[in-house]
This record gives sequence, structure tokens and C-alpha cells, in this order.
Amino acid sequence: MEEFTDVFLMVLLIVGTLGVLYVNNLFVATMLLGAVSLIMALIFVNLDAVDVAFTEAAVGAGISTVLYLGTLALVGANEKPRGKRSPIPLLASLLVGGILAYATLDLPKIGSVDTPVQMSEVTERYVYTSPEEIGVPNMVTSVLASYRGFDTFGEVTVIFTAGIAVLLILRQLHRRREDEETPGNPPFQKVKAEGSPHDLVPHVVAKLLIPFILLFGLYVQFHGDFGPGGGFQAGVIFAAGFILYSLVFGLDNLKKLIPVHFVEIILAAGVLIYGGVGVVSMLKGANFLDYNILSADPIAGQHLGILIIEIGVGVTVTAAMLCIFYGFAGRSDELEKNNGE
Amino acid sequence: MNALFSQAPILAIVIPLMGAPISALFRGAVLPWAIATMLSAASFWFSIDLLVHVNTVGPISYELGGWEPPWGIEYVVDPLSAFVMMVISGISTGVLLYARESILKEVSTDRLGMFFAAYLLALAGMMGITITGDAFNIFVFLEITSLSSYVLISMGERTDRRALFAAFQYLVMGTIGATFILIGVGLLYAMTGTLNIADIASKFDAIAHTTPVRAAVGFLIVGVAIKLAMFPFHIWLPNGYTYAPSIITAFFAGTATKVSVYLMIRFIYTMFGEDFSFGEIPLTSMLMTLGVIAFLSMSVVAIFQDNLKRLLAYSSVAQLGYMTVGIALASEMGLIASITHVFNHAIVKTGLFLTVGAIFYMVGSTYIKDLAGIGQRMPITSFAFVLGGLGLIGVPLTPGFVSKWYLVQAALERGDMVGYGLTIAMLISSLFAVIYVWRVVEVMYFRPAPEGAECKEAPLSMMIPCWIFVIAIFYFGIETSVNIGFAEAAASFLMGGAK
Amino acid sequence: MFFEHYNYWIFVILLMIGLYTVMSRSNLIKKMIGLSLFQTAVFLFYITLGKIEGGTAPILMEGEDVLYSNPLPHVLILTAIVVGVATTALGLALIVRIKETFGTIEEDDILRMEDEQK
Amino acid sequence: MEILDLGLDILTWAAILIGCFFVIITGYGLLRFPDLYSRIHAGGMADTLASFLILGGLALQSGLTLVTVKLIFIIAFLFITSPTATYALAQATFVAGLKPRVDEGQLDDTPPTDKVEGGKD
Repeated sequence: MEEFTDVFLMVLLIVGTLGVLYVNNLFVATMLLGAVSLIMALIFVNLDAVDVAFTEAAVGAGISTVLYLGTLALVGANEKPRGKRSPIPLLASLLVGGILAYATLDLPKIGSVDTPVQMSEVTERYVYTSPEEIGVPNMVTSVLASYRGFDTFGEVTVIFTAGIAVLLILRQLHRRREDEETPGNPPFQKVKAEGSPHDLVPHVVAKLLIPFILLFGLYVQFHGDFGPGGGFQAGVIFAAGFILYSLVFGLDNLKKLIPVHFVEIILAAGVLIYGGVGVVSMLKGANFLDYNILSADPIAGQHLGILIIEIGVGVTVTAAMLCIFYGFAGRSDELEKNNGE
Repeated sequence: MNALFSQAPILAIVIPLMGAPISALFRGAVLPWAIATMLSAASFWFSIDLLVHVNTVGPISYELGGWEPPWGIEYVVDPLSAFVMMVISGISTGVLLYARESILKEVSTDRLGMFFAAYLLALAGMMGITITGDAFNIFVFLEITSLSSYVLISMGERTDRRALFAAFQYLVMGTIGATFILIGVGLLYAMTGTLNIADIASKFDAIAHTTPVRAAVGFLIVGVAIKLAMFPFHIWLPNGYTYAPSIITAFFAGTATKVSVYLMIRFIYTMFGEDFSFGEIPLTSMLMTLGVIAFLSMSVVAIFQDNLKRLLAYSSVAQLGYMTVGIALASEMGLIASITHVFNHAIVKTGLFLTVGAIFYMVGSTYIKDLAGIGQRMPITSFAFVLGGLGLIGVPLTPGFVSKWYLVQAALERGDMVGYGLTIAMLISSLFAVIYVWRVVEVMYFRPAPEGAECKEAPLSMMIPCWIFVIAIFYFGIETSVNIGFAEAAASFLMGGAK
Repeated sequence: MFFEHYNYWIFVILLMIGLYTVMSRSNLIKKMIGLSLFQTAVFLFYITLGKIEGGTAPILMEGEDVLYSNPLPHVLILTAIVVGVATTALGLALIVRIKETFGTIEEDDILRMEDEQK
Repeated sequence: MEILDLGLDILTWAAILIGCFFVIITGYGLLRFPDLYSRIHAGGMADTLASFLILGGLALQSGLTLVTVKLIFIIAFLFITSPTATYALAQATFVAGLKPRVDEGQLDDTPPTDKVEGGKD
């Protein structure tokens, strides 16, 4: 039965990707991409990767889609059909695929117990020793936050980089050219500065839902030790709550609630919180990001360290997502003002 | 002091990494610049410290989070990584010293805090790639570097809108390259169950014959080659370098591709082992062919460029060809040539791009036709360019000569037709270098300046760093014990069975 | 053979489609979408490596003798997903600016305009 | 006790099967209905009725555990969000200027449009 589900999902996945390749309407392609991500998340659940599935669903199907839609609203949604195609891309991707297919020949059977990956001493320690060593039931969190905490610091930095990158790129003053067409086409109304003032239903529902979304974000943030979740997923959920607010009540209202400058500050603060833990452990005489030293009892120290860095991750991700959203949504606003003049 | 030193490996990375968010918080132009310069200098200082220490005492391993490898992430400082770190942070500091005036002209002023934050992130990312002993950590830091490079290159849009598209092209290529590396690491992980490079290396020989490992080698090499702008994958580099802001071009020309060369050496020598790389798979002939094609064809292409920055960018691709050939020769001499050339080309190219930046600052163009008579209008700058150009050609007394000399020796060491052919090819390529440098010099000195052009040098804050690099070129060309010495140490460490 | 490896085959096919989309399509957004697919394919490969037959998610459960899937690939892919979305955001921001300055997001048109500018 | 279990099983099966039936109907409707508004109508069925039946069936099977509570939460939220989403979609389409397709003479004189943008043609 599990095999059946698997094969069914895989077929859907392939059909979805082929659809992405062939449709000319970018709006449809984006929606299909979101669907592909969602199917991928389901496959991840099947493969026991619940944390990854959670993230893929929140990021691939959620945030990415929002980003694509925001861009489409600015640049228009139709791909120009093209006549003849050069054969090189096809050959190149066939070559890469061929090499990979060759590589799979000697790969161990999927799911068997005696693959090098499962037999490795690394895996053994992560699975069997980490619950006592770190004291956190969710092994993904232990590995993510402690054993490979520095990778996660890098990941936070990547998100921070994306945040400032979008701000840097999209804050450039827009020089209008004469031959510019009006971007966007009717089916996508961009985020209006004043929101949608006449729609009673979304207003009521948003007011009803947003507290729950934020609450759920907090739950995911602090429950990451025991179940799927953690700072990253929580950050995305938090940001989603605020983005929903802005979609319904208008960007200006959100900017009043959370000023752009404030977002920039907490964006930096998140990275500093994370790095700060490392600096403190260094000042106490241990290596960077060694949590054992944070408290007299190593396990308590690990708990404290993981708690703080997860907060750092959550803060950075929320701020970065908001930065990016401000960048894209604010852009259409500015364009509208330009066009109006 | 001792306690501080024991943390030096991480400090060299974390200082710029955590300096980035701090710099992003500041408004204005001067403060972020000062922060970035100071942090970069601090990082440089720690790198020198590490380099000296490693060459006297031996490799250092630093366990992040206090978890011993292979469970945690390990930082490994050996003669090679310390040397490359020193080059990167040194170049970065030199470029930053120069940056203050130049950047005001080329990037909009209200975002400079974030601009320098991105710069520091690129620096930290490159340092991280160099020092890490963990295969996946390479990918993470590679992406930090790449993301910040894309945005830094796109900042050139204020002077030329084509910077945006160049950045996008680089983004697509760079992401494909990084993902290839990710696939390679994944395949190796599937066969070894570990991510630690030393650990993979120790298990490598036993599994070297399996198909996933062979494919992994291919993916890693191609992934790095894309990042390195090796010959067929170089398309992103000329555009990126041409349209980026001057200091960014200077910074990346001296560092970004050098890190990729480092990665290539690290993968081939430390991870796969030379026996496998050059015995089992035909890496020598592949890399050598591509390298030779690169330095011959790209030198020719450089001759026909009408934009000085683009000319120098193509010359960079050609020079990277030399480094590839040095690796491919699979001898200690070749490796020394490669590693020295990393250092030499870094200072020569950075110096040249800084000079071009100074010209751009005054003239507002880097098209060669607009440079007529610069020799009279900006004599000091032009002279610096000429001296840098000599270094690029590889005239004796410049470091370019030293590394080519070693490369020729390594080629002749083979004692076969390939070696002689290689030597001749290098001579021809140097001839082309003479031509493209002369083309520029001719326009600069022997074409009359347009009417009404004023004679003015760039500000002192830009001229001094330029000349620091020019003097460094000649210093390291004459007093070669530093660069050659460290390169020899690194090469013998790699060949001497680190594996 | 096929059924022992079918996850890997799906990974290969997905990766090929993604790479082909990036290289063959002229529309920049389509290229970004292709890039996302290309990266997503690699996620599937890593997660498959960690799978263990009859295992369960790597969250400690009461009771003995539970087989857990390997948490390490999950951690790596969490990082990779984040990198992916960061790249997407950056790429799309560039596309927005390209549209504003060039007036088009078709690669051939942009290349033609660049040639004219030379 | 046995009979209670049997009853629960039957209820579960019934709920899930009817739910699945509605999902299939929804798919059929999405393909066959003529314009966006009627398609939204079809899609709304899967959103609320079908998901309620399927999740309810699952809840019946999991007894009085945390899972059931979570499922009930999901059902409650779906009951709020799905109709809102449907409403927002229809509203946005209407504001964007797509007229519903109606029989001749029922509404004003706009001819019925076959072209539906964003639909799954």
C-alpha cells in the first residue's frame, strides 16, 4: 500500500514538472510549481522526514509561490513562445541525467539497514546517543542546532544575505523609460496600499485567524525540541501571519505596525543572537557554539543554547521574509505612484 | 593572548560574518566602511597569525561546538588553507582601504551599510570555504559567498544597467554549480556515511571503483569548474567583472576564483588522492586540454575587447588556465606553480582593477577608446597600470614571471612532447598578453587626449592603495621567499601524503 | 532493479527536467522555476538516503526497539531548502529590476539590446 | 463493545467513501463546468464537505487522543478558511471584470464568454 502511494505521488510529481515545462502561462507554471512542492512534501512524509516536509510545504508551496506571484504582478505573466530551439540544452541535460543514472547503479538499495549511511558511526551517535547527550527527543533538532550548529549559523546568514540583497536591489530608484508597458494584467491585483476596504468577509476572517497563526508560530518555535518544527518553520509561519494582515488590511497598515527600519534591525539582531551564543561560549573558554559550557550541567547548557539559537533563527527568518515581502509589495506601490504621475 | 590564538581559526571567519549585520544597521557612508575595513584587517591579522603558526608547528584542527569530527564540523588549518586565507583577507583589506571614495561614486549612498554587509559576507564565505574540513559546510559557505556576490555585482546597475543581467546570469550558473557540488557531496555521503573531508578521504580508496563515487568526482569537478570559470563554463565571468562596481571587480578578481582553485586542489589532492585523480581517471589530460585552450583562446579574445575591464576579465580566465594546468601536471613543481600563481595573480589583477577603478573614477568610462591621452592626464595612475601590466605579462622581476617560470619547469620536468608543447603554448600566450597590454598602453600614451580634457589624478585615498599593490607586485617579484616559500610548504604538505 | 531504486530514478528525471528548463527557456521567470525544480530534485535524493525500511521519523518515542530514519540528511536538506528560497528571492528581485530597466524578461531580447548598446 | 467497534468502522468507511466520492465529483466538476464561477462552486465542495467527511472519518478511527483533537482543529479551521478563500477568489475575479456566464436574457446583454483566464483548460 505504501508503495502504491509512493508510485502514485511520484507519477504526479513527474506529470507536474512536465506541466511546468510546457505551459506558457507563467501564472499556471507557478501554481504547478507550488503543487509539485506540496507533492514533494508528501513524499518526504512518506520517507519519514517530517521536519523537511513541514519546511518544504511552508517554503516551497507557500513563500516561494507568494514571491513568484508578487513578481508576476510586476512583470507580466506570459512567456513569449519561441520557434526553434537549439539541441544543446537537451543534450546537456541528457548527459547529466545519464551520468547520474550511471551513478545510481551501485547505490545501495533504498531503505535497507546496512547501507554505509545507516551503518556509519555518525548516524549511530546521532540516533542512539544524542537523546541522552543533548536531551532533546527530536534528533533533527539535536543535529541541526548542536552537532551541526555551525551549518545552521551559515543557513541563518544565507537568509540574512537574501534579506539585505532584496532590500539593496529593490530599493534602487526606479528610472522610468518611455517605452515601458504597464506591468501586470487583470487577474492579479497587486497588493494595494489601502488593502481591500470593502470586503467584510476577509476582514472578519483575518481578524479571527491571525491570532491563531501567531500562536501556532510560537508553538512551532518552542515545540521544535519534541516534534517537527523549530525556528525556521516558525519564522515562516509568523511572516505568513503578517503577510496575510497586509494583504487584507493594506501594506501601509502593516508598515505602521512594523516599520521597515524595525524589520531591518531585527533582521540583524537574529544573526547576532545566534552568533552571540557562540561568542559567549568562547568567552567562557570553550569553542565557538559549545553549549555545554553555558550552564553547570551540560544538558541544561545544551537546552539553553538550542533555545536561544532557535529564537535567533526564528527572528531572522521572520524579518527576512518580511523584508523580502516589503521589497516586492512595496515595489508595485512605487510603480503605481510613478505611473500615476 | 594564547587563549585568543587558540580561537584564531574561528575568529578569522566569525569577525566578518558577525560584522555584517552590525554594518547593515548603520546609515551613512563612512561608518560602515570603517567597520568593514577594520574587521577585514582583523581577519587578515588572524590569518597571518595562523599561517605563521601552521608553518612552524603543523596543521591545526578546530572543533566547532566542541563536537569532535566526524560528528561535528571541523575547521582544518593546513599550510594551503592558511596561505589562501591570508591572500583572501589581505586582498579584501587592500581593496577596502581603496573603497571609500570610489564607492560613493558608483553605488547609491543610502544603502552603503548593507552594501558593506554584503561585502563582509562574501569575505566570510570565502574564508569559510577555505578553512572548513566538512564537505557540506563548503556548500553552505559557497552559497553565502555566491548570494552576496550576485547582489554586489548587480550594484553596478547605477553605472550600467547590464550589471543586472550579468548578475542574473551568474546567479543561474552559480546555482547550477553549487547544486552540482551538493550532488557530488551527496553521492560521496551515500557511499561513506560521513561528511568530514578527512574521513571521506580515508574511506575513499576502498570505494573508489564504485559508480556513485566516480560520478561524484565528476560532479564535484564540474561544479567547481563552473565556480572557477574554467574554460567552457567561463561565460558568466567577463560580464560579471565588467559591469560590477570597480572595487567589487577588484575584490572578486583577486579572491573568488582563487577560492575555487583552492577547492579544486583540495578535492583532487586531499579528498580523492592523487593516485586516483591522475591514475584512475584521465584528469590530467582533461584539465590540461581545457587549461591550454583557456589561456590560448582567452588571451586572443582579450586582444579584441574594447572595454578595459572586459579585457582584464578575459585575461583572468586565461590566467586561471595556467593554474588549472599547474594542477593537472600532478607534480610538486606544478602544484607550487599553481599555488604561487594564485597569490601572484591575485595581487597583480587586483592592483590592475584598482587602477582601472581610479581611471573610471576620473574619466567615467572604461572603454579603451575613451582612454586616449590618459598617460598625460593621469601620469601616476597610468604608470601604475603599466607596471601592473608588466606583472600580468610575466616580465622578470615581477611575480608573474616567477610562477610562469615554475610552470615551465614543471612542464619540462615531464620531458615529453606534451611538456615541450605546453612550454611553447605558454610562450605564445605570454606574447598575446604583451599584445593586449600594449594595445591599452598605446592608447593611453600615444593617442592625443580629446580637447578640453582636464589633467587630474584620482584622490590620494585611492592612489595610495593602488601603489601599495604595485609595490607589492615588485616586492614579491624580487623577494620571492614569501610567496614561493609558503607555496612550497603547502605543496609538499599536499604531496607528502596528507592522505 | 527498478523498484529498488525508483526514488533515485525519479530524482534523475526531475533533475533533467529542471536543468532542461533552465537552459532551454528564454523567459527569466521560467529559468528561475527550472532552477527551483533542479534543486528540489536534489532534496529528494538526500532524503531518500536517510530512509530506512520500517523506520519512523527520527523523534524519540517511548518504548524500545524503534527503528529511526537517519536525521542527518534531513538536517542538510533543511539548510538546502533555505538556500533555495534565498536564491529564488534574490533571482526574482533581479528579474523585477531587469524588467524595469530593459522592459522585457526574455533573454533573447535582452541579449539583443545589449548587443545594440555596445 | 464489539458491536460499537463495528459501528465505528462502518461509519468511518461510509464517511471516507462518501468524502472520496465528493472529491471525484469535484474533479469532474472542475473539468466540465463552463466558467470560473461555477468551477469555484465545484471546488468549494472538496474544500469543505469532502474534507469534513474524510477528516471526520479519520477522527472516528483515532479514538479519544491528541490526534482527534488536532483533526477537529483542522476541520474547524478549514470551515473558516476554505469558504473565505472561495469568496476572495470569486470577488477578485468579479472586480477584475469577468462576468458570470448566464442564460440569455437573465442578466444584461453581455455575451457569454468562453475565455476563462487562469482556469484549467
